[in-house]
Amino acid sequence: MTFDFPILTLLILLPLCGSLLTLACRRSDLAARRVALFFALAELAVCAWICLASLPAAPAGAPAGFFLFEDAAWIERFGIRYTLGMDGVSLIMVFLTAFISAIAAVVSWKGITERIPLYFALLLALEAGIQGVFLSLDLFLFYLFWEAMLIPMFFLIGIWGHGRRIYSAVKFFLYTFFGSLLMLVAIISLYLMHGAQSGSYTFALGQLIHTSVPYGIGLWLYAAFLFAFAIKFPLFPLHTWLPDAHTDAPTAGSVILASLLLKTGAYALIRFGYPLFPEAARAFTPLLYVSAVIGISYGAWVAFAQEDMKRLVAYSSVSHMGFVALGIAAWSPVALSGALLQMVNHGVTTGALFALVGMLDERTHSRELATYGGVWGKAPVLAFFFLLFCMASAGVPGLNNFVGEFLVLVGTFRVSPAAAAGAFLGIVLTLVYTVRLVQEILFGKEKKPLALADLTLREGGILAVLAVVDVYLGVHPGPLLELMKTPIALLTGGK
Amino acid sequence: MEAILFYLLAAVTLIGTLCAITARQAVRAIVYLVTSFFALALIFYLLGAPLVAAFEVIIYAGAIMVLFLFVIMMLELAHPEKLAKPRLSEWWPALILMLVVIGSVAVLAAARQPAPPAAFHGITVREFSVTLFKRYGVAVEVISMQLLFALVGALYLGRRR
Amino acid sequence: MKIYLSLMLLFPLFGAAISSLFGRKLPRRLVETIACAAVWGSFVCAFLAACTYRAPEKVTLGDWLSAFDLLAPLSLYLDPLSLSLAVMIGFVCGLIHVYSVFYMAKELDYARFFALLNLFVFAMLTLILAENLPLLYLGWEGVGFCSYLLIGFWYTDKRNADAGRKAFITTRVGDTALVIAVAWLFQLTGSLSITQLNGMAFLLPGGVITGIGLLLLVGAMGKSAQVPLMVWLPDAMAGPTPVSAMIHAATMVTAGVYLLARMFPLIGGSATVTAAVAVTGGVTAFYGASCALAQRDLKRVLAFSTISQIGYMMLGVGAGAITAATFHLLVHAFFKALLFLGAGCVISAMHHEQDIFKMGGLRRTLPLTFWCYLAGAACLAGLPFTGGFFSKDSILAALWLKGGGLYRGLYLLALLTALLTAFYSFRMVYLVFCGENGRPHVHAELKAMQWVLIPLALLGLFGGLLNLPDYLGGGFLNGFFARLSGGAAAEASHLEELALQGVASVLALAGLLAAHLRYGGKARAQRLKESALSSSALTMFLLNGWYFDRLYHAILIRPYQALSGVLWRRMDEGVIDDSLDRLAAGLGASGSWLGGWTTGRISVYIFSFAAGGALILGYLAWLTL
Amino acid sequence: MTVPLYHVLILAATLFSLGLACVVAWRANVIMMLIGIEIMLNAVMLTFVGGSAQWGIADGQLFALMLMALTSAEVSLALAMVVYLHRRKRSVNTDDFDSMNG
Repeated sequence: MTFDFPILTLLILLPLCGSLLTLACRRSDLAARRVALFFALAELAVCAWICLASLPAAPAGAPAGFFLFEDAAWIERFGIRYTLGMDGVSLIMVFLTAFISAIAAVVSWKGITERIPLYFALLLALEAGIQGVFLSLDLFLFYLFWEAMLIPMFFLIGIWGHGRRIYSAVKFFLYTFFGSLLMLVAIISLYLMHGAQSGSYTFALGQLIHTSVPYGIGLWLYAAFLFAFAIKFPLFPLHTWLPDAHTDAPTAGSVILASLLLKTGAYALIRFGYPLFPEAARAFTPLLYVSAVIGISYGAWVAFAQEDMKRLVAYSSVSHMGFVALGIAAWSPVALSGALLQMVNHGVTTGALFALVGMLDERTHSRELATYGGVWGKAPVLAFFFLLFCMASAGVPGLNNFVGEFLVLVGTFRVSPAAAAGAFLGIVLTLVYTVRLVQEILFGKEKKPLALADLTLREGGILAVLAVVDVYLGVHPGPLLELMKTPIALLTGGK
Repeated sequence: MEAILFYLLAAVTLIGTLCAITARQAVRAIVYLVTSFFALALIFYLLGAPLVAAFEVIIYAGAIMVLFLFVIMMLELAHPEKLAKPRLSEWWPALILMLVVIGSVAVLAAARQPAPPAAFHGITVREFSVTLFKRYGVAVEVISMQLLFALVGALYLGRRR
Repeated sequence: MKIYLSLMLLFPLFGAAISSLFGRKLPRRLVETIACAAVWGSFVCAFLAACTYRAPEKVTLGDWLSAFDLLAPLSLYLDPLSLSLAVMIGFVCGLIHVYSVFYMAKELDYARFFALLNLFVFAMLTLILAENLPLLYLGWEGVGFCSYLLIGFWYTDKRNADAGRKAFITTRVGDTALVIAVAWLFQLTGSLSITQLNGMAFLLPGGVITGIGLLLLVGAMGKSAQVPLMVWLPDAMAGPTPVSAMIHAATMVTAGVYLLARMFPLIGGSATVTAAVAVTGGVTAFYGASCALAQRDLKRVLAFSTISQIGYMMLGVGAGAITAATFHLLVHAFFKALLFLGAGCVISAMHHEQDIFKMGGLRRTLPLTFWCYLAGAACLAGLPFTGGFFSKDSILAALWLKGGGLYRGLYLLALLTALLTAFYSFRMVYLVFCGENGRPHVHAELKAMQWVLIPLALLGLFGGLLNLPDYLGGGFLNGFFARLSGGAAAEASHLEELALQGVASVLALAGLLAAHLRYGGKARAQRLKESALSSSALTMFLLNGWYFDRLYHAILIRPYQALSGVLWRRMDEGVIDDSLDRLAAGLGASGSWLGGWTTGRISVYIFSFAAGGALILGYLAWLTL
Repeated sequence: MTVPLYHVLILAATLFSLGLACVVAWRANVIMMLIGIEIMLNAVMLTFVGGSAQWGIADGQLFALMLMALTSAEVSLALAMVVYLHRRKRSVNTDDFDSMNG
């Protein structure tokens, strides 16, 4: 049974079409919302179908491990091809993208009151860009999507944000764009190098892998890649765009930023960085370790000092993504599984936390911790979810984050006990700031009377879905681990 | 003989120009300049370009300079007290630039001096015209268009509102 | 067996799920019934499992974590150790659930309470029954989480919530050591299964085992409130009394002891580890007992006594006497739950007054509570022939028999602690129950609550029957645990054993006598008067738990908070972000400086143009030169 | 022709730089600036003619002619503009016309 239907293209085009259609709904805001949600759900349905359909192990011409593959000539003069492929890892990320985007659409159902069609159009365009990043196997195509992703996000922050939104949007854009330009230079040099060696000028990942890069040059090229990815991650000294962007973005923007955009860096490092420059990557491993370990503790530590909920959660992202970086740096099967799992977990949990903070903000128009207190008595359902996601974020076993962190730590300890030992401190520090968050918001007495209604059905629905995913992944991560097994084995050369 | 004449004319040109650019009044400057252009026309003649020499006198010394004179008189700029003469300090950058340009060109031109032509002959008007209309026909057309545009532009700018 | 084990876990889990999800919609009686039924169902399963138990058994319920060679399925392991604890937990928790129904009768947020209580039972049983370390850790953190929320159950008071936070974070420090140990073990052996790891002890080098053992000890310190991570337990008394009884006396705090006992085949091989465990236990036992001497809050007395008693258990483990440690663990669970529940009755009757110097006269108004409480105190003090006497004595005997200077020293320390224990137990009894100046309020719930005490009192008093000394016919536990590695205790001659018990009973009676002299009869009134005055430095020292709280506050918490602010403001926003902002500002400034050349003056443009041309010319000339 | 091309070029360069100096120095008067431009253009014409004489090709002279045509167009427009600007600002000082300021 072969699949001639270009389902991967569909995954990218579906949100893009949705985006255009949403933009066309100038008359009715409700129609715009509905169209956007419809397309987001349709995307999710396609992803679900991919999961459920028993796809053949290897379609013709696909690299090992890929079960969906599309390849077409695009700009032949420069050897640029339209190559998309899906293996277990990208399926997970694509599914996460579709899921979180649908959630984001529902999250911003009420909160956005201006230029609604444009907002939802940008949201869907962003989804299309992210899907492209997760699917493309041609470096040029990848770069295209990588940059395309920035533009909607820039406008989402800049137009619908709060506070110093222009500053934050520009900061976000400049940071990531600077990194990407360095990556572009590296991509082009790699392209030229490969062309000079083999005579065929191509951007295809599958062929560029075989380029023999001199060690010294490889270091530079990998450094450029790593820099671009590390900014997205964000790794320790390159993280300062994140708190600003998160704080000033609209709720759904924060959700997508945390859940998806940060993942593209990690994903790209796994998909492109390591396979293209295995030796250089090994040389950079200590740096990555140090950065990850510092990031874990430092993010947690700084998060503790925050007064703004959103900023606190943003710094917690720095800490959590440190675990992902640690797992990738270890590059052992177990640690890498943990890193991938942690990407999903962080996406779901932190996304949920951002959504919750957004809901609180919508009700009281304050994100200061000092405003809150005793929310448990006022809004028990909200408090229940808040506690659940906080605990998930703190890595309480039985919920999802634990699984990822545990695998990362155990896997890393095997390879480099010293690096893992540094990260263990993060376990304590994470709890410290999480408990502070719970304490200040849920417990204690009301500091001043808050008009705090409990969750509406829509909000409750969002959180319930996320909570179910959280618990499910915490108790039964088997399917995900099974999906990523083959790709990881191929990547690491493990069993 | 011709050489001496050339150097004489060159001296006249340069002195005339120098006087022109340092003149106190715009009208005087124009008069000096006309003198200098006459000398230049003679140099053209010496260099075997009688046609260009003639045009130099007719168009430059005749038409263009007169145009300048008209404008100067029209704007009543002839009075010396109205002219803000450049101060000495403003001449310094100009002088430095001059030295650099002259020096560089001297060095560059000296570097590769072509051998003097074996047999020098002036270019006849016939030869000139054939080249102009045969090889550069299009350029002539373009230039004529340009003159037309200039005409229109000048009319537009000059109309009273 | 599989059905029993899975039901044992599922009952409380479902109870928790129902209470937490629908609890607020369901009628109160139903929620209470479900919660109690869940735990009793769990107990019945444990009991049936005990009846059908033949040999250690491993049951796999499903798949949890499996990534390449890392395998951590949902598998349970039933052996004498876990079985006896499971039965005890089911029974004690069941009783406490029933008690809570009455104790919390006025509480509006009953659904949350029972949901957490049930969830706790689930987590505790998971901890006990887990076959691999990650699953154990799940239970381990699960009980910590429930404890956190239950301590801060009355969250509107900031002090309660803070106490919960303190408990959660302090135990997390220990938990981290546990995770490190797990990671290390996985690195060394590639296995996470407890049974496999225990079987691999001989493969690992001694130094490594010492390291792992010490890490596990730190983990146990956190959970079991051992020095130096014990500061959270006294504060944890901020929770409702049944919670204190269940979590902070009977079950959760003994998890550390259980962990060390469980991993004993692995870590027992290292003399350093056992010595460290024993020293920790000895020091903690003494610390707890000394602090309990000066406490004024009834629940804090019990809390420090719990710390002290767990110290005894650790001593037992350190001496290699797993049976004795477990024996004491079981008996302690009964009598400490009894004491806490009794304290709950007292506090409830005294209008939530917890200061023992303000109580009195309850002997006559609450006779049932008094007698049960007395039984509990006798067990705690180790009066002869109570359960506590036999269990404590078996630990002391094991210490004595282990020999060597260190263990003999610890034995003496433990004896001193036993004396102190007897003293503060009866100090408490005298102050609370004797005298006249109490006006208790006996309500209907209180009467029901008292009945729960009776089975616990009986179990406490006759708990010794579980493991009688050899000269009285031998113990059941000894035989039961005999096949457990490390379970077989060293054999002592009957005479020696009698002598040791004699010493212990003399000390216990001496403590009783001292307490009677100081707090009994007329002296009591005198003490009450003194208590109103300012106390001595020593009393303050003991009352504040040797000022450990202040120490930690000064050396850990304050610097942490201060540094977090510094890191944020100075480091993150100051150095990292500001340098970039400065870079941006610099670029902007240079841009506008360059923009300044755009004066709009033609003369400037012309000059720049000419100068540029001249420069190019000059450069060309320079090239030719 | 007895004069070496070198000397012609030197003359042209001197003439050119005089024109340049005029343009740079006379910022206060547009008319003088335009005069400077004329001088420079004449220098260029001299170069063309000199080259034409050197190699005996008509093209150089031809370009001189074209330059002349171009100049007349330029001058007519420029002077018209000067008149126009003077009418607006009553000034011929170039520094007064700075509306292109960034």
